[in-house]
Amino acid sequence: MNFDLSEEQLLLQETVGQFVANECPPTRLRELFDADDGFDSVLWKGMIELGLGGITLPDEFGGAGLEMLDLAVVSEVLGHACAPGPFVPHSLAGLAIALGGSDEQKQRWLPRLASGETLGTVAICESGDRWQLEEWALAADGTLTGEKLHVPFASNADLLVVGVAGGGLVLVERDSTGVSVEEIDGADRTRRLFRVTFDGASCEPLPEGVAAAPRLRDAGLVLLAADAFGAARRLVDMSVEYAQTREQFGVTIGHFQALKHQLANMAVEVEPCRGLYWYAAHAFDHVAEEAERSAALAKSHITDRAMQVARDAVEAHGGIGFTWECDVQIWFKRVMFDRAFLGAPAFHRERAAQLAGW
Amino acid sequence: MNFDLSEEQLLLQETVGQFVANECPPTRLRELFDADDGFDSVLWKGMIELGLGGITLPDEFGGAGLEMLDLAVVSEVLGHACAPGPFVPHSLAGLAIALGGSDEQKQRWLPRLASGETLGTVAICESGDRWQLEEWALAADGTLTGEKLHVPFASNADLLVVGVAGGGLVLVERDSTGVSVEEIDGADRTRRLFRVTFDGASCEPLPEGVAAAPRLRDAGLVLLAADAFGAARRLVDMSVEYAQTREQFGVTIGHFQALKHQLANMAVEVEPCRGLYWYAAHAFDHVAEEAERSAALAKSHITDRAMQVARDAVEAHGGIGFTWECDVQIWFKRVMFDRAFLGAPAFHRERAAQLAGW
Amino acid sequence: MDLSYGDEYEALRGELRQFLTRSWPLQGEEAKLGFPEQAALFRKRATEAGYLNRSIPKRYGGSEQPADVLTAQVIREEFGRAKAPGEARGIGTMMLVPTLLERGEEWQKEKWIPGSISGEITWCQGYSEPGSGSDLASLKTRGELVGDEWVINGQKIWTSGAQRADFMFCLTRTEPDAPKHAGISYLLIDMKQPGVDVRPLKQMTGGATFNEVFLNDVRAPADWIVGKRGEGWIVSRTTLKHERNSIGAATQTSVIFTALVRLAQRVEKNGAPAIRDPVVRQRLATLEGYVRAHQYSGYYQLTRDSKGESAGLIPLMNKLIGTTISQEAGKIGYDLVGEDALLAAGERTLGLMPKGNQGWVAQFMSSLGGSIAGGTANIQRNIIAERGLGLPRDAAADRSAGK
Amino acid sequence: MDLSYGDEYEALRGELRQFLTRSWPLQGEEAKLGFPEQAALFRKRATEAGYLNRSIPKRYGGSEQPADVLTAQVIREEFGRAKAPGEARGIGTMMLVPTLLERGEEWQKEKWIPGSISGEITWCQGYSEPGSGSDLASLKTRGELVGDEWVINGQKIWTSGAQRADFMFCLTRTEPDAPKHAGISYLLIDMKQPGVDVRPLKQMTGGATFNEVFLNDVRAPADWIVGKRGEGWIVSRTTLKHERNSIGAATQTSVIFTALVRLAQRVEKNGAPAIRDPVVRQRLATLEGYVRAHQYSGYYQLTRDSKGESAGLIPLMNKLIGTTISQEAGKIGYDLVGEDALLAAGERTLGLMPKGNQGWVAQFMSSLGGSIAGGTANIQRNIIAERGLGLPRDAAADRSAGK
Repeated sequence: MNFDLSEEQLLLQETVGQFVANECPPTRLRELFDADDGFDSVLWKGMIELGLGGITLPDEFGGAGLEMLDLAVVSEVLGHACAPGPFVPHSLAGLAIALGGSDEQKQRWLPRLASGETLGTVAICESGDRWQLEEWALAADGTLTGEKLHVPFASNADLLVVGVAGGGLVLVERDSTGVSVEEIDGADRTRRLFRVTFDGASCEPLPEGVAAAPRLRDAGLVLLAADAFGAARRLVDMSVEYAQTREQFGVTIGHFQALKHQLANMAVEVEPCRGLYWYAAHAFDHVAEEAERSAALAKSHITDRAMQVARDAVEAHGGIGFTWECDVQIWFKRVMFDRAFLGAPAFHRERAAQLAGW
Repeated sequence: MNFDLSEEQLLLQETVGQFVANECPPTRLRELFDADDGFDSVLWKGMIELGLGGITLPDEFGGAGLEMLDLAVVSEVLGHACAPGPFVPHSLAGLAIALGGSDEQKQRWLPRLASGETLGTVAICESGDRWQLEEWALAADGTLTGEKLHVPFASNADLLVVGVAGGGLVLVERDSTGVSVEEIDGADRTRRLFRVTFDGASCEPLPEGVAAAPRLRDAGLVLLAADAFGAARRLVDMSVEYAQTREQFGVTIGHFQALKHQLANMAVEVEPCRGLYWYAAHAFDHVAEEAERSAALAKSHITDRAMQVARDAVEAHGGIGFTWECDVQIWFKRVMFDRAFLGAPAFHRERAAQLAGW
Repeated sequence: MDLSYGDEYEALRGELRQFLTRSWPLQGEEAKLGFPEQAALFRKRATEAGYLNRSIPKRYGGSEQPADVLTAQVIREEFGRAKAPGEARGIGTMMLVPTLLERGEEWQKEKWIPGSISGEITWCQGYSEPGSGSDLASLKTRGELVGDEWVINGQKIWTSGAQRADFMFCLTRTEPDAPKHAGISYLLIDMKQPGVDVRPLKQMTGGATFNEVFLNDVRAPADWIVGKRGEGWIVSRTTLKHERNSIGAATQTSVIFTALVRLAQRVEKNGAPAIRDPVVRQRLATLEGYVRAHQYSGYYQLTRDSKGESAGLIPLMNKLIGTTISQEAGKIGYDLVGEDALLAAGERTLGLMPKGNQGWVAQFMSSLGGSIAGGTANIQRNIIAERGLGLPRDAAADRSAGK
Repeated sequence: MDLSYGDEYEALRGELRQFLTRSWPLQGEEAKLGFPEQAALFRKRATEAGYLNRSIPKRYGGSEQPADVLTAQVIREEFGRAKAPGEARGIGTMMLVPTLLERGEEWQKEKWIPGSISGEITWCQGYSEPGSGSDLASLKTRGELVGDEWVINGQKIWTSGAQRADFMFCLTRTEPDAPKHAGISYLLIDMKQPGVDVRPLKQMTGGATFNEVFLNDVRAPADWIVGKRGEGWIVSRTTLKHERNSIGAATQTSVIFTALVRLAQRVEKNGAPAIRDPVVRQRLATLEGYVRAHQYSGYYQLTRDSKGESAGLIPLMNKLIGTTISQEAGKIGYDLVGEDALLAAGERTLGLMPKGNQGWVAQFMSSLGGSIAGGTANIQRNIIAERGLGLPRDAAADRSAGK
C-alpha cells in the first residue's frame, strides 16, 4: 500500500512550484491577468525548459515518458500558483497525438511539442455546451468549415487538435488558410480563450482519433480537477493568512469563532480531495475499468468544492475580497474555468451514474 | 394591506395556547408519548369544548363557520405545543363532508363532528407512498376490500373518510363489519397511526367527493405546514433557552459565537415561513387560482426547513439532545410526521413546478 | 388578512392615478428639457401635491405629511406603475437628511435639505476605512481645527458615487485622546476642492460601484459639524422614524427569481428547455419557497409598521435572507448558462436584473457582495443572535460599545 | 503510487491465510463450545502466532511485535475475510490498556492487561458527567481517601457497556482545592459492588447504547489509581503510539454508501427504481465524491503512518468528514423510504449497516450522534482551526488548559 506521491513526484512538484514562485509571483501574475495579451512566452519557455511540454510523451519522441499522475501533480502546482499559460491544452494536444496519431504524425509533432517548438491546443467545444465527443457536429470532409468555441490560447498556438463529427480528432495548423481566431471575453485571464472559425481549412485526421478522444476527455478532466485542487488549497491558505493578519476590535479576526469555523469548513472541503485526482490519474494508466468514472467523479467533486471554497474565500476577505485588486478574484476565476471547461459538474455526475449502471 | 392575523385570530391562538399549556404541559406530553394508548380523551374533549372540532364547519351544522386561516393558526399553536391528538385528521374529515357530502350526510355527521360526539379521521395513504387522489387504487364497489396505511387515530375514530379509486371519497363507520385496525410503529407518538383493513366493509360515497378530494389535500398540506411551523419555532426557542442555561468553560454556551450563529441561522430559516402558510390558508378561501400551488409550496418549504431545524436543535443540545428524555426528540418526530404525511417535499415541489406550467 | 389596501387607500390610488396622468410625462415645451430637469420639475409638483418628501417639513422643501407606511407604499406602487420619478435616491436622502433633521442646526437644515431632496445636491458617505470595516469605530481619518477650519487627512473606502457627489458626510477622529467611540465627529466636506482624490475601486466583476477617497489637507468650515465634537458616533447611529420601504428588498428578490425562471425557460438542457429538467425544477421550487417567504415577510412587516407594532425578528433578518436568495439565484443561474460560465461578468448593476448570460455570471459574483457590503453576514448573524434571540454579546463586540 | 501492499505484505497475507484456514472456525470438540470460549481460545492462538495484540508485551499476554501499520492492516483484512475474531474490542483495549502500559504500575499491568486483551475482563469509561461535556475538566464526581480506600460519589453519563463492565476507569475529583485540571485522579473501580447504579439512557432512536452511572459511596482500594493523585487529567490524555486503524472510518462510510445505492435500486419512485431518478442520481454521485475522497484520505493516512510521516490535516478531519457523510447518507436514505418516513427508527446499531426501511429512519437520527459523541462538531472545527490551520485559540478554550 503506497497511496502517496513518489520522491520523484514530490521533487517535480517542488521544482515546478519554485519555478513559478520565482518567475510568476503575484505581481507578475496580476500584470499578465490585466494585460491585453495574456500569453507570457518567457514563462512558457521556462516551463518547457523544465520539461513540462512532454511529461507523458514517449521518450523516443523527446518526452519524459511519465504517467498521468506526474502530469496531474504538475497541474496541481500550476493551479496553486494560478500560473498563466497553455499547460493543460498543450499537454492534451500532445497526448491526443501520442494516443491517436500515425507513426508519421507522432514523429513530426511530438518532438516539437515536447521541445516547445510547437505550441499545441485543443478545440473541443461547440456552441450549446457541447464538449463531448458524442456531441461534436463539425464535419471533417477533407477540409473543415464551422467553428469551435473556447479554444485556449488559439492565437498563440501553432497546432490545433480539433474534435469532429463522429467523435474523431483532426490536426489543423493554425496558420493555414481558412483558420481565423477571435478572442472571447473569458473570466479566467490566466487561460485566454478564443473562437476559432474554419472556412475550408485543411486538416489531417488522427487515424486512431476515435479511440483517443475519450482518453483526451478523461485526461482533461483529471488535469482540471488537479488544477482546481491546487487553486482551492491556495484560496484556503490565503483566507487563513488574511484572518491571521487583519485586525478588527483590537484582535486579528482569526480570533472570532464563527470565522474560524468557516475556515475549518473550507479546509475540510478541500483537503480530502487530493486522493480523488490522484486516484483518477493513477486509474488513467493502471485501472482501465475505473479510469473514465474516476475522472468524471474527480472533476465534478473537486471543481464544485473548489468553486464553493472560492466563494467562501471572497467572504472571508470581507470587502477587499470583492475587489479586482485582491488576488482572490484571480483564483476564483481560475476555478470558474476548471469547473466549466469540458462540462459542468452535474453533467459528469450523471455520466458517473450511467457508468456505474445506476 | 393587512398581512397579519386579526384580533380574533390572535385571541384564538392565545386561548388554545393557554389551554394546551395548562392541560398538556411537557410532563403530560411525555406520559402520552410513552403511553401504549396515545389518545387522551380528556385533552381532546377540552379541545372540542374550545370549539376546535368544527372551526371551518358551517354555523348551521354547529361549526364556527370560520376559514382555513383560522383553522391553520390553531394548527400552528398545536404544533408549537406538540399537542397530541387528532386535530388535523378530524378537521379534514369534517371538511371533506362539508365540501363533498350530500345535505343528508352533512346533517347527519357535521353536528356530531363539531360537537365531538363523533371522532373523524382520514384514510388516504396506500402502500408505495401513494397519498394522491390520482393514485388511490382501493375500489369502492358498494363495499370496500383492501387496506389503507397511516390512518391517524383509527382505533379511536368513529368515522373514516376514505379515498378511493377514481379520486372520490367514501364514508366508513369504524365499528362496521369488515373494518379492522392495527397500530403502526410510528415515529410521532403524538399522532398515532394505524393500518386499516377493509374486508367487504360497507361504505357510503360522498356525492361530491371527487371535487372535495383535492380540497382535502390542499387543506391537509396547509395544516401540516402550520403545525411544522409551530413545532420549528418551538425547537428554535428550546435551543436558545438551552444555550442560555447550559454552562461550559464557566460561561453559558450561548457565549460561543459559532453556536450563536447556528442558532441565528435556525431562526432565519424558520421565522419568515409564517407568511407562507398564512397565504396558502388565505388563498384556500379567497384566491382559488393560487390555492393549490401555494399549499404545495408551503408544505414543501416549511416542513423541509422545520426538519433541518429539528436536526440542528438536536446538535445544539449536545449529547442530551440525542436522548429520549430530552423533549427535542418529541418535536423532531412531530416534524417527521408533518413532512412525510401527504407526501414528501420534493413531490410537492414537482407539483408546484407543474402547476406553474414550468 | 386582506391583501388589498382598503377603501381609503384605494381612494388615494385613484387620486394618484389622476395626478400622474396629468403630470407625467411632462408635456409640450417641458418635454424638451433634459431628464434631470424634467425630474426636478416633476418632483417639485409631486411634493407640492403631498406625494413626495412627506416626512420633510415644508420649510425645508418637503410636503410635511403625517407618517403612514401604507400611503407611502401606495405612492411608490403608483409612481412605479407610471414610471414617474420618485423621491431623489441616494445616500443623501437616505442618511444625511434624516440625520440633519434630527441633529442639525437650523441653518444647516436650510442650507442642505432642500437641494438634497430635489436632487440638486448629491452626497457621499465617508464612514469605512481600509483598516476599519466591521470595527468602524477604530477609524483613523483625522480632523484638526486650525483657526476657523477643519483640516482633514485620511482615507475612506467603499464610497459610492464619490465622483458625482457635491459633499461628503464624514466620520473623523477629532479628539485623538478620547476613548475610541468618543473621539469621532460628524463633519460635512465639500468634495469639489483640492486635496480630495477619488479613485474608483474596481470590483471582481470588472465594474466600479465603489471608490476610495483620499483626503489630503481637505478643509471644512468650523461649523460644518453635525452635533458636538466627539458626538459623531452617536450622530451617525441616529435612527429616525421615517417611512421605510420594508418590502423593497423582498420585491427585489422576486424580480431576480422571475428573471431566473425566464432564463430556465430560455436556455436548453439535454435538448429541451432547462426548466423541464427535474433537478432544475427542484432547485427553482426550493428557491421559490424562500422568495415567497421573504415576500410575505415584507407584507407582514409593512402591516406591523403601519400599526406601529414590531414585526419581531423579521426586520433584523431581511438583509441576510435577501443575500441568501440572491446568492442561490446566482448559483442556479450560473449553472444554467452552459459554456458561458467561462465568460467574464457582464452588465449587472446592483439592484437590476441580470442581462443575458453574462449578466448571470455577474449575478454569480456580485451576489457575494451581499455578504459583505453594509455589514458582513457574520455581523448580521451576531445582531440576530444578540438583539433578536437575546443571546449574550461577544467578548469582541463588547469592546465596541457603540455597536 | 501502488495500491497493492507489496511483496513482503503479500507473503504475510499468504501465511495468514494458511493460519486462518487451519485455525478458524474451530474443529471437533472445540466447535461445540460457546462463542465467547471459542473466541478466547482462537485469540490466544492468534496472539501466540504474533497476529493479535502486537503492541502488548508478552509478559502481559501480548505478542510483542514491532509496530507496523501495514502489517496490522493486512491482518485486519484477512481476519475480516475469514470472519475470524480480531482483537477484543471495546474501550478497555482501546483506552485503558494503552494507558496502563504507559502509566500503570507493574502490578496493575499484570493484574488487568491479560484479561482485558483476552476479552475476559471488560471495562467502561467514566469521563463525562451531566454538567461536564465539552468542558470535561469541570467534572464533579468526588473521591475521598478514607483509610485505605477511595470513597467515590457522583454521576457519570454516556457510559457505554456499563451493565456488562467489570471495571470502570474513572476521572474523579480528589483534590477539591487544586486548580480545575490539577484536582483530578484516574481511579479504577470495581463495577460489581453496592452503590454502583447503572441506568440505561434511551436514545431518540429508542435504542440504549449509553448509560448513566450513579456512584454512591462506591469503594476502591487506595492503590487502584493510575498515575499520582491530581495527575488524572494528564493520564487520561496519554496518547500512545500504537497501531491505529486509520482507514476504519472511511471503510465504514463506504459501507453505508454501498447500502444507500442498494436502497435506491430497491425502492421505487414514479414507478421506476429510485436510482433512475435524476435528482437521486445527482445526490448519490455528489455523496460518492465525498465518500471516495474520505476513502483515499484513509489510504493516504495509512501510507503516511507507515512511513512515520504526518498526513497533515487529514487525521484532524476524519471524524467531521465521516459525520458529514453519514448524515447526508441518512438524509438521502430517509427521503428514499417513501411513506415509511413516518415510522419509528428500527435496528441500527452504531457502526452497522441500516436494515430495511426503518433502519434508514434510524440512520437519519443516529447519524446526528456523530456531531455529538466524542467531541461535538464544533469542537472538531475548533481543533481543525487551531491545531490544523494555526488560528488563535478561543478565549473560552484558553480557560481549559488541558483541551
